[in-house]
Amino acid sequence: MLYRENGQFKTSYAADQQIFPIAQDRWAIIGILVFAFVAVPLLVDEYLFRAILIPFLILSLAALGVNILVGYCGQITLGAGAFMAIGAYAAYNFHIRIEGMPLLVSLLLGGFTTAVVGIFFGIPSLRVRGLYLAVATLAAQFFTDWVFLRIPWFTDNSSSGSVSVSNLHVMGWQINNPVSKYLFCLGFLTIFALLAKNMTRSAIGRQWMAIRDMDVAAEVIGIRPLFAKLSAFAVSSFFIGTAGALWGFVHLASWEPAAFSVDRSFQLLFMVIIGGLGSIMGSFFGAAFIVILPIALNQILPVVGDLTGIEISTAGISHAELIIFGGLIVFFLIKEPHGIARLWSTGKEKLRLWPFPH
Amino acid sequence: MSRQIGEVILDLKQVSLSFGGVKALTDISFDVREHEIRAIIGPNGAGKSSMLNVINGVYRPQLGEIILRGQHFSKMNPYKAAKAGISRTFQNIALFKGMNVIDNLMTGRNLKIRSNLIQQAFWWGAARREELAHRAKVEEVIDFLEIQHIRKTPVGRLPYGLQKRVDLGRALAMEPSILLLDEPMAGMNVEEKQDMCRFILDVNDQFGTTIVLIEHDMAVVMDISDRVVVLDYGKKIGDGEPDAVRANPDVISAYLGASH
Amino acid sequence: MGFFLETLIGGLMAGMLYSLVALGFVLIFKASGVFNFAQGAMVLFAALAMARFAEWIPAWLGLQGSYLGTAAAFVIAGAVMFVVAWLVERLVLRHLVNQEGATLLMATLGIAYVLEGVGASVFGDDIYRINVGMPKEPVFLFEGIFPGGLLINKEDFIAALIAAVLVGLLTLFFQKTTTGRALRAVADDHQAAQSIGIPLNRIWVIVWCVAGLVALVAGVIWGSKLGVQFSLSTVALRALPVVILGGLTSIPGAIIGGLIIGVGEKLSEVYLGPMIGGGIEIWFAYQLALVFLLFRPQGLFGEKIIDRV
Amino acid sequence: MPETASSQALDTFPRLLLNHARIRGSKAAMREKDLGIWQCWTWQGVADEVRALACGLAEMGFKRGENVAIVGDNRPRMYMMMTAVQCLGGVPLPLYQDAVASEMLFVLVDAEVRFLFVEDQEQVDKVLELQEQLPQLRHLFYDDPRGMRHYTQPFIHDVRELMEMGRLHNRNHPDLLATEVAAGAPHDVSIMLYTSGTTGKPKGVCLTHDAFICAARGGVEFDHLSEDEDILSYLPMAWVGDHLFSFAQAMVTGFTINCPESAETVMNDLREIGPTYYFAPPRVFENLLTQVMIRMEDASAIKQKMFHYFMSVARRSGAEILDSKPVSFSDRVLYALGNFFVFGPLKNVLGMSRVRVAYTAGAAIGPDLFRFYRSIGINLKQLYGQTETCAYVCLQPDGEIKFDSVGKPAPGVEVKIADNGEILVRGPMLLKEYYKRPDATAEAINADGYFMTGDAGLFDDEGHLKIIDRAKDVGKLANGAMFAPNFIENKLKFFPFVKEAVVFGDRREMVCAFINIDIGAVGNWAERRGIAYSGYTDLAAKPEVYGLIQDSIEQVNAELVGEGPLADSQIHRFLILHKELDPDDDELTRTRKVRRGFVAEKYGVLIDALYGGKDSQFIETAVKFEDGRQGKVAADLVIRDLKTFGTAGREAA
Repeated sequence: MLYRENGQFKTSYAADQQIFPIAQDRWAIIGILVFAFVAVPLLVDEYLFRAILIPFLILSLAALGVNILVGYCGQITLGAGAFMAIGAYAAYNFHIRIEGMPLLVSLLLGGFTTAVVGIFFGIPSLRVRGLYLAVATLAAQFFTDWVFLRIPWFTDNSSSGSVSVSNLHVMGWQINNPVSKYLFCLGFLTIFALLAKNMTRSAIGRQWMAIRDMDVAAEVIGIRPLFAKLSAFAVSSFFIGTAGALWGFVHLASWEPAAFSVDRSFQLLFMVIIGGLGSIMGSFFGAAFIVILPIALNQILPVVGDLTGIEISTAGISHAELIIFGGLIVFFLIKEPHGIARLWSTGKEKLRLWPFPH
Repeated sequence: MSRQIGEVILDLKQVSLSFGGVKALTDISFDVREHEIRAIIGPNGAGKSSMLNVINGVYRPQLGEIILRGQHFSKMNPYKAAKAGISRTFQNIALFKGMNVIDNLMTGRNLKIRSNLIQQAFWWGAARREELAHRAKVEEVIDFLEIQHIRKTPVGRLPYGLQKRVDLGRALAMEPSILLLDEPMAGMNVEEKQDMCRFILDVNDQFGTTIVLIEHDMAVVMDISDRVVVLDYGKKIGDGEPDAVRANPDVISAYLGASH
Repeated sequence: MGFFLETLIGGLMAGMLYSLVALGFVLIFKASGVFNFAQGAMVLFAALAMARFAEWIPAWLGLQGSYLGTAAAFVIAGAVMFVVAWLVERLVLRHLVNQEGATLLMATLGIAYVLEGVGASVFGDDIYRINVGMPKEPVFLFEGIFPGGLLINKEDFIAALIAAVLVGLLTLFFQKTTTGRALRAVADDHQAAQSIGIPLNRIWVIVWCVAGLVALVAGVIWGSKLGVQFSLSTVALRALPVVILGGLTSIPGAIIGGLIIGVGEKLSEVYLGPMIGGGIEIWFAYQLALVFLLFRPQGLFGEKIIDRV
Repeated sequence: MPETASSQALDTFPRLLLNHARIRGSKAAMREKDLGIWQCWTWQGVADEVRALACGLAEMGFKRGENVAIVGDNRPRMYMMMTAVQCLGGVPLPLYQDAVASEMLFVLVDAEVRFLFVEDQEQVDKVLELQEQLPQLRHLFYDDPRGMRHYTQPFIHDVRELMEMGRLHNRNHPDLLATEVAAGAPHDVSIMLYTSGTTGKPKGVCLTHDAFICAARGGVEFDHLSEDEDILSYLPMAWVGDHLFSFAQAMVTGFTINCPESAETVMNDLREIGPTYYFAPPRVFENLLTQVMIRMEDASAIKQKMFHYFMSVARRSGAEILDSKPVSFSDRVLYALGNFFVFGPLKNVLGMSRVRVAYTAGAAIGPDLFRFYRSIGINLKQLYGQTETCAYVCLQPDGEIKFDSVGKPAPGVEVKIADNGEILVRGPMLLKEYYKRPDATAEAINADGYFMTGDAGLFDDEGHLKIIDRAKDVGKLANGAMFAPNFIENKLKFFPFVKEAVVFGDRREMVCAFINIDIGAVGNWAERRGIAYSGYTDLAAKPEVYGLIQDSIEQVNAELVGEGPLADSQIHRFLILHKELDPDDDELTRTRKVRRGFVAEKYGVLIDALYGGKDSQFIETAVKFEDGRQGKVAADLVIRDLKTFGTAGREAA
């Protein structure tokens, strides 16, 4: 309905293969970016930054990583939380143990360390598939949980087991208030999303998808499963690790291993499945859904309780949240197993073909 | 015909393959000459697909060796085979369902990609140049196979006949010197078969590609192939030019026995 | 030596319980391709039901300290689990036929959340005790052979016994009865099974009922040992490496895998623990399974996958 | 002033081309969708390739005044070849690419073609089929090398070879082209187009540079076209309409022509290019509308409601808004809403968002169809013209659109109506002659220099020309009343269910009709009613379909009552033919006009049955299938009587 594509013909492959080949989409994305970078910092209050926007940005980044592995390369992982933890603790150790380490470098080194560990934990994927692999990745989860809980070196021998960072700044820019934290994370996410998109539309992305869709055929045309799978593990872990570092440094500031438990792994997997496997856009949708849903329920349930005259205790609300959350997930999987991204793309297709139905 | 059938380019020597005691191929030898169209025929379960799988290393034979352009391989693997210029299509279409036609064909260019992951992530320099250059190559294949109207359609949405064509396209995108076709015309209607025949002949003719082909339709096989090898229960029962094979009593009895 | 045997036997007894829970996983996976992450929540839910009914029923009926109350509570908790199984099939599974493994796995996580939420709101979220009259005192065996004898926990012993009996019964059930055969047919080929008239939906209800029953028994045993609380649902995650080790589709694999993991866990805790720090049983089983997988990707008894192209 | 001098010199197409290369050398002249993207040629690029082609031809021994046949789909190089030939003072002769070999033979022999440029292997094969009968053929060039590797005949060349040769030649004789272009004159023949001719052999219409440039300039000024227009060139190059719009007008203004990738992708290519200037015969517009309606049937109820509501708003006020006529404020608001929700998106999916001017010609267009496009804001207009007049006689001026007229005489054109009702035209755009047919030329152009169009028409009060029929087809019924078969047939064809109609009545006591149903529209209608059918013949014989057609014809009868002298032409009896009329069976011309005489002769039995009062008639017909096989179609055709209306009611009113 909003699309006017006549006259948008492509005279070069470069134009045809750009990320947003349709002009209207390009304008929309520019609009969204301007809104996110300029309007949001002016309009939004601190609570929203802290409770929704910053978690959303960081978890989107992590979900991007999970989506690269699960959605694009077809390797199920239940250890994403562990990789976030590795990223966070690695960045922490680089940050405190090396004098004058710049924040950006610490965060990225956190990501790199995670990528290396990710390759290691990806090795089983060369032998095992599907759900077997899922369980194998749980091994990573439980192992790292234990490592950061029990080996004091990683937590700088902190007596409480919790670590903290403070006084964050990048080239003189203090990252100490919600707006600066938000902008910092948004910058990360924008760049990483662009990198992810580029990879998925290049040779490496096609290798991942080929392995996902039909591994035997992929081998026959000369794709090495070893490289394709391990590179997916590496890139995915890099993203997740960086997200973990941001989560620890920027969002939490002080944290303990429980922040990256198996529940976090499940949560990330939820995001990509509900958002849409194999879709960059889906990672954002999924993250938004999972971040906002509990908060929305938390706000709505007491209101519903008041309206119906049923007294709901705080515990009651948290139980109801669990039920509704679980129920919605099941409902979603039944109604749209390909995720919100699929809804989005069919919607877009409909808009392009409007008023025709197909 | 101007194409010259050349020397032996692929030679299989006494290949035997079994799965947990079940013999799929027994002591099979045959050769393929450069630029020829070589057909493998035989009743269902004769081991034809296994033969192709041995040639490009999906299956590892227990005995025997493969000589490819004078190089001896006791064990082939798919990557080595692809590197050596062998590509193939699949009996039950093994396209990448989550991608569109262009991307499926682009995967065929994989071995020719030189840029690294970092360059690709930034869509920069060599990565971008390569991507565009390979797209141009892929478009040539699209043009060749006359599938322009579906180039951006996800392959899962295509009808069967077109999927088969895209499968061939992916193999062609590799610019192979040897092309293995596993029942390229199975399940097609007459018109689609004619098209596919034309494409196979054109590939052989224009690019000089050596073709090893499994096909059920005897009329097609006799029509387009230079030499035919006949398998039955994993054993070779005939080998030669189409007319000779047609006259071979073993072949006749195997075929009559199988189809009547 | 005696200490080693003690540990070994302890491991075997704990492993028997793992086998039981693993059996629940395997049955569901075989019959419907669902990797049931809700197994842990089911254990918690069943234990909660048992614990609370065991409190409530005597209070309602005025039976004090009678085994009758406990038995009634067990029966009712079992019935509740059957209802859960029926609801799961009705509301979830039948709508997700032919979906991918990851989607189904996520759905069971959703079910797990619902079960935890419902369990907590209906039965409460405190720590409860289950007392089914299990003897707590230790016994000493083979005092003649080893100095000081072997110390065996009687409670563990009885639990293992119960688990073993149940495992045996289930195995018999699936090898010998018509339903069992139908189930195996379904596991081999959904469509073929359906085409010869095996009602898929009913099979699913049955396996989920069995899984519910397994969860109840496991819940009661673990509950009486550790108390009924939220962490019970994570204990069941410990059974996951068992299925991986044994092969997702193999019943004997689940049993033997359970024993191996049980023993491995205990031995590692005792012998490796002091060296590298405590609490390693959390991940040890997983690493064991992982290393194992590298050599036999299909598990101990799983079928080898041959790629056909 | 030198500028005036140079603009005066822009009187042949080669000079126009060189001028474009000079003043807008880097602007896109041609695009072709090929290998997935729109490959571009700038005017400079075109000029260079034309130079190479022309020099190549010269090297090959091409002589001034020779005819070069060009056969193929619309491809840039095909258009370039035309100019290249013109540069050397030759005459390009485009042929219909779907013509069978035997049809091509006559033209190739008649025009003594020595040089032939074809698109691909398919066309080469056709020519090779005729090789024996073409002793004069010297060189055959092809554009697409696919499948041509094994054609070893020495006279067959890749056009790239020709261009290579040309480039070499150009290096040795750099002045040749300039000299040749300078030698050209505006009154030279610039193109020869064969008219399909409803009777007799085709005739080569020779049109000069001057004629086409005048026609093109007239149209360009009339519609204020600029160099920024984009047009999609997909109609046969042998058709005068394509030559005027895609070649002559582009050459005059310097706008861009765009060639689609293949026949299957035309709709998609149209969407991508989004032409600003669009030309199509009515049948294309008709098919598009049918598609729109069929696709909307699948839409959800709410969307359908919305669609139909806004379409009714558009019918009420859309055409008026387009013509800047006064419209109530509320209708303007509703139309704006409709434009957002329906018309705009609809134009987008049809590829017409950017269309400023669209023309249709070649056959009458139904008022409903015409109104539909205008009401959604597409400035669709009709023009009237013939091959002999460069498709340029009358145009509808903006804001003065009448659905049943073809507009006013175009700038520079004189139109008058002869006593017998025939339309006569005079002007610079007239043909020079029929090739080697002075007799036919003399017959067509009268002593005063008027060309006799052969169409019957009349001017209305505001000076708009209204076409009734072919002059020679206008006959008389037995009672002396006027009988204009095409007029009636067109009325019938305006119904979506009627594909073709042939009516008979000249010198007979009543009018009867053959009908071809539209298999798409009727098939869809039948499916929605659960009527099963196996094919055209079966569907055509269904009583339900007969009922459907009967209703339509009776509606036409009711309309005819109001058409004055034509009131007696109401249709009394009809039948639905068992096969579709087909150019391959010679029943239609290549432009899909009915060959009335041939049809009457072929189906004489059926006419006898219609007038003999029979209820049914058996018939067996030989048909040619697409692959060249012969077959037979037989059926027992039902004949139905129709309701006719007296003129009494009208008199009473």
